[in-house]
Amino acid sequence: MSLTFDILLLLYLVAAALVVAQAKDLLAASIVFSSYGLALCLLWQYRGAPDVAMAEAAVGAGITTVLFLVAIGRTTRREK
Amino acid sequence: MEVVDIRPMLAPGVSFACAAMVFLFGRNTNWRRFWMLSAATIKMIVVLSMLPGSLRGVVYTFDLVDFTGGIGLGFRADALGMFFALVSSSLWVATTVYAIGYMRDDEKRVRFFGFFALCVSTTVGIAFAENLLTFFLFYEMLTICTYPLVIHYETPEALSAGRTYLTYTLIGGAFVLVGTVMVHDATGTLSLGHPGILDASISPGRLGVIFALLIAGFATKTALMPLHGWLPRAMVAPTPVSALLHAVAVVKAGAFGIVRTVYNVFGIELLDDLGFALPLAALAAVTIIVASVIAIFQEDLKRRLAYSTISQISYIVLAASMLTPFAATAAIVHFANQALAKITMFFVAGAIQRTTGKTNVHELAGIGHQMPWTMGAFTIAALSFIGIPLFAGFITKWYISLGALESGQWWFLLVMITSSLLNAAYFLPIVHLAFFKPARGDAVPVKEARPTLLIPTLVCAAWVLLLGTMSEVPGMPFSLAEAAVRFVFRM
Amino acid sequence: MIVMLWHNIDYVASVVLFSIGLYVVIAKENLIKKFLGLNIMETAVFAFIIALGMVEDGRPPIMTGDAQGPFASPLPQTLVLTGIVVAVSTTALALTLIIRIFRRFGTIEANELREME
Amino acid sequence: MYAWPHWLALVVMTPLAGAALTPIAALLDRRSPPWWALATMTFTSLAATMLVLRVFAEGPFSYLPGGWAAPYGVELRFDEFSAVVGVICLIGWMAILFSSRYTRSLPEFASDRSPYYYALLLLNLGGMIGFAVTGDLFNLFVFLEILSLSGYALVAVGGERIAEMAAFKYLLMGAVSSVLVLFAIGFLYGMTGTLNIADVTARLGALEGPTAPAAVALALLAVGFVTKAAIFPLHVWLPDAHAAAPSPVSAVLSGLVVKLGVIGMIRTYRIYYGAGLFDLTVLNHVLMWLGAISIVMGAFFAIFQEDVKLMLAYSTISNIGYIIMGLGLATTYGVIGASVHIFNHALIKATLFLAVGAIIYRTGYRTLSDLRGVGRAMPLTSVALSIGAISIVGIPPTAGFLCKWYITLGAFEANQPLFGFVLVFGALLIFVYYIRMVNAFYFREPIHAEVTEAREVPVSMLLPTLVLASLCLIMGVLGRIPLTFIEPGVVRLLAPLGG
Repeated sequence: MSLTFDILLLLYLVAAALVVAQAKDLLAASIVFSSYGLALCLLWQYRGAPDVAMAEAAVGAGITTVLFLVAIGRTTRREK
Repeated sequence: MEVVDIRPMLAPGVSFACAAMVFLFGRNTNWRRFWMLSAATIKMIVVLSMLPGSLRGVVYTFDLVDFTGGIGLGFRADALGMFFALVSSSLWVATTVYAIGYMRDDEKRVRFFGFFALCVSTTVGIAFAENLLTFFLFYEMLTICTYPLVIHYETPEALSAGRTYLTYTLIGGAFVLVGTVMVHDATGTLSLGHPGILDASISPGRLGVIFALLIAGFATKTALMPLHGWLPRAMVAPTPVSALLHAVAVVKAGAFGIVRTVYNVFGIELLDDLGFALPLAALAAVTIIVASVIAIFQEDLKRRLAYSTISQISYIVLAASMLTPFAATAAIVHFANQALAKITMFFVAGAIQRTTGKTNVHELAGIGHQMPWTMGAFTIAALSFIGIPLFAGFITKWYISLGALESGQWWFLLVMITSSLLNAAYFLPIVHLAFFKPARGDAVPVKEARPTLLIPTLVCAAWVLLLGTMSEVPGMPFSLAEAAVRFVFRM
Repeated sequence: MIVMLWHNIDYVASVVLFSIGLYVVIAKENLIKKFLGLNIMETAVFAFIIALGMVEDGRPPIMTGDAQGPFASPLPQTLVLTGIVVAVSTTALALTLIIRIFRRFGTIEANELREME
Repeated sequence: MYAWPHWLALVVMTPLAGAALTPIAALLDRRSPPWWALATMTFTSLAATMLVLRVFAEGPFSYLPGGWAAPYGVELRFDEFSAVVGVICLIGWMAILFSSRYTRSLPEFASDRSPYYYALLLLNLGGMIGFAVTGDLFNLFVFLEILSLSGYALVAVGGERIAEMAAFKYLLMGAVSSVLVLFAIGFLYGMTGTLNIADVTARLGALEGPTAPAAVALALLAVGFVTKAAIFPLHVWLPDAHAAAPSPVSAVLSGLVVKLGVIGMIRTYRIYYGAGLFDLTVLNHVLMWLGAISIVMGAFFAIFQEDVKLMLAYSTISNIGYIIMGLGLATTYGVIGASVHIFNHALIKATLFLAVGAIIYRTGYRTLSDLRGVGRAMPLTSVALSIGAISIVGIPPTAGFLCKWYITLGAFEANQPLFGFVLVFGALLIFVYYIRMVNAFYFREPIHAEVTEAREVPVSMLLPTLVLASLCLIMGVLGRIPLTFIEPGVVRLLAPLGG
């Protein structure tokens, strides 16, 4: 696992987190958050924690995102 | 000789139970009176039953509960406590009778009499407290129980006076509590059964803080200047409550706290070495003079009496802080002398108000012809305060003067003389007005107060005379005071 | 200093992510946004703990007959697994509450809700 | 006697299993959940009694479920502070009994929610018990989350208008503090390679190299647990949450759940005092000041509350301030007083919330002015309330007195007389607002017909209130027992300080 790849992945995580923080559209924020979860999952796979990576993929990126989508659907999409 | 006996606890306990009964059955007039009078008389009987033993030098103790390591609740009837308990419980009987007459038609009688009965049981609790914690507990309960009495009429003025009263006394109580904790921290005990539990091994700075805290805490209730602000305002309360505040319980409890602090917490020798007593004496002397001067200018009779109380109660503090046996005797007997004379005066003021509706001094012209017995009692009390021989107040002043000579502080004598003159200046005009000035308008026929008001007044006035003339008779409370002094000075 | 940071790049990233998450939780008014932020905080902590358990060229700590070390430490991984489950339940509960708040008050902006109280 | 430690596993597992089975019990009989929950807690209490008796007789002991050696396996450890389990069982039992009638009066509490209510309550209690007895940081976190999550849900369960907002606020701050604790656990793991508290302590003590990460972990733990304990200025979630929850839940939350934050602080201290890595004077001073500010601010806000439950909630902040200050004083007296106040305040606050709950149940009002004169209509409940009030002020001979006395003594022992003053004046402020309450309840004329016509509540609500109130008195008179009980634990905790 090359260091470059590590750095790219981590940079992506930070960038995704910033997008989640600043996006006014909650739907977009949730989707970016989902991709953030998948990137984390990838990272942990390389860190020798495949079981945690799987859990994160299923629960963190999957279920959590679905929950957010449902909540946004029932409330409002725009952040004021 | 110490004897384990339940009576020191029984005395406050019984009247607690009776007070509860007043709350429960108070709606029925007869039951209420029954429980009121039982509370007062049973307690007096319990206290009196210990008197013979006490005169023989027996100390009754009873430890209720010991939580841990010197913290507990206990009762102890030593000579000093017995003296205070005797004064307050016997006066209580008189006050109860008077209050029943005075509050006959009041709407909130149940609450009034319930708390009234509670007050005196807490006072006896203070008198018999074995340690500072028990003392503090009853001391705070007294504050709480008197609050509903002060605000009894629930007018805005009364409510505000009540708030002032609570603010002063609760903050004072907090000082006492901090002081108590510091005493425990320093010595590991809180017992009041010794002539001084603190000793010189504790740093003087710390002792100074403890002394300041305890004295400041007790002085708020004693209404020592400059902490007297609540007392004149609390005059909005009904007259029996004023009697309670000024003579029987509240200010007395504060003064008793100071006496306990000086004699039982610090002890004579330690305080003498430290020299803390002199500032206290000076403060008391200033209070005596200044309060008297203010009293002269009060037009309202009850307010004039209030300032007179501030002045008179400070005699106890002054005498206690002189640290000599004669002065100590004066401090203790003054509990009785001040209480009897002052309660007489308040009874008179209340009787006048109830019978004629007059509250101002200048309205009293000629009232001596209308209510001769009542005003006669007032005259006796006034002469006692001025310090005329044969009246109770003379004893106090005599012993304080002896104490002043004993300690070599000649200026105390000056204070005594000045205060006597000032006392004369604010009491004698009233007597003069009452007897030697014609009543304005038509001549009024003799119309005394109703018996329930008059009889307690006369009884108290008679006691003022008795204490003044027969104090040396064996078996009179005077010998109790002497026993207390012997204990304190380890004689 | 730079070298030290370089060697601990995972930790640095975790702390950065954690701060971003904390910022969102504190500064954003939208309740859903707050919870996105909280999730970022949580994942940052997970990443941190996983990085702790990392052994240079370690294998997954899965026991098979002929497995040979070095293994990544199993303990932090179980901790993180639990954490993930907890995080998702917290989120579920929070979002339920948010939906109910929206139904009652018609808004999920914290500042507007404060005014309504 | 090796059967003893199994009780330790049982005391944790029983409520959790009971919670899982509650919905099934509800399927069999719709009205069974409260009784099922009561049965579960009865059994748990039995186990807890055994454990407390044992720790009293023999001192702390541990249990290793699964038989793994300490550093790898899970360790349950029962020491003097774990005895809070006894109080948890007691108050939990009373709260469940109280709930059986009370929940029927809640406005939006449909009967089909009942199984979930009891399941959550059992989960909450089980989480607290687990938190109190766990010997490793992993389970510490797990149980912390169980009790917090169920706590958030319980606040919302009554369904009043304000409850959801309150629950959300509580959830947000609670979740953040949990993450902080997890972060700190990660740090500690990274430095020591173990999660067992005893091992962490030992290895941290032998640590070579920079100590900064340990300090960061300490700061994170302190902030996390202080938030859970609702110390000023991190208390903002508490008043609304405790006031909006149904009264029996308030009793559990205010009496117990916030205390677990304090227990967490004690566990943290155990690690750091034991490791002796660095001087904790700074942290102690911070805690003392925060405690002092909490005492004063909590009491001050309480004075101006009209809503009785809000008043009680603020008074909790004030009293937790006492406990935290006692811990911060780090003297034997101070810490003993603080530890015992954990137990006693739980009893007192539960009494107060149950009594107020009973009054709200009968009258439907909850502000002081609406409840005027209720003391005469509901004498027994009001007596319980008054006993609770004088206990919380700390008037002897009630439960609140001795611990406050000890904390104050601790302040003088630590040469911090200023804090002694704060403690006493805090008690004075508390006194003032309880006087307000008693005054309104007894000495004012009622203004609502509901208040004059109110009767005593049914036995299932009256009994828990009165039992707890009498315990407030008994614990006061027998105050020596908890003090001597906790003392060895405190001495062991403070031993590394050389005191």
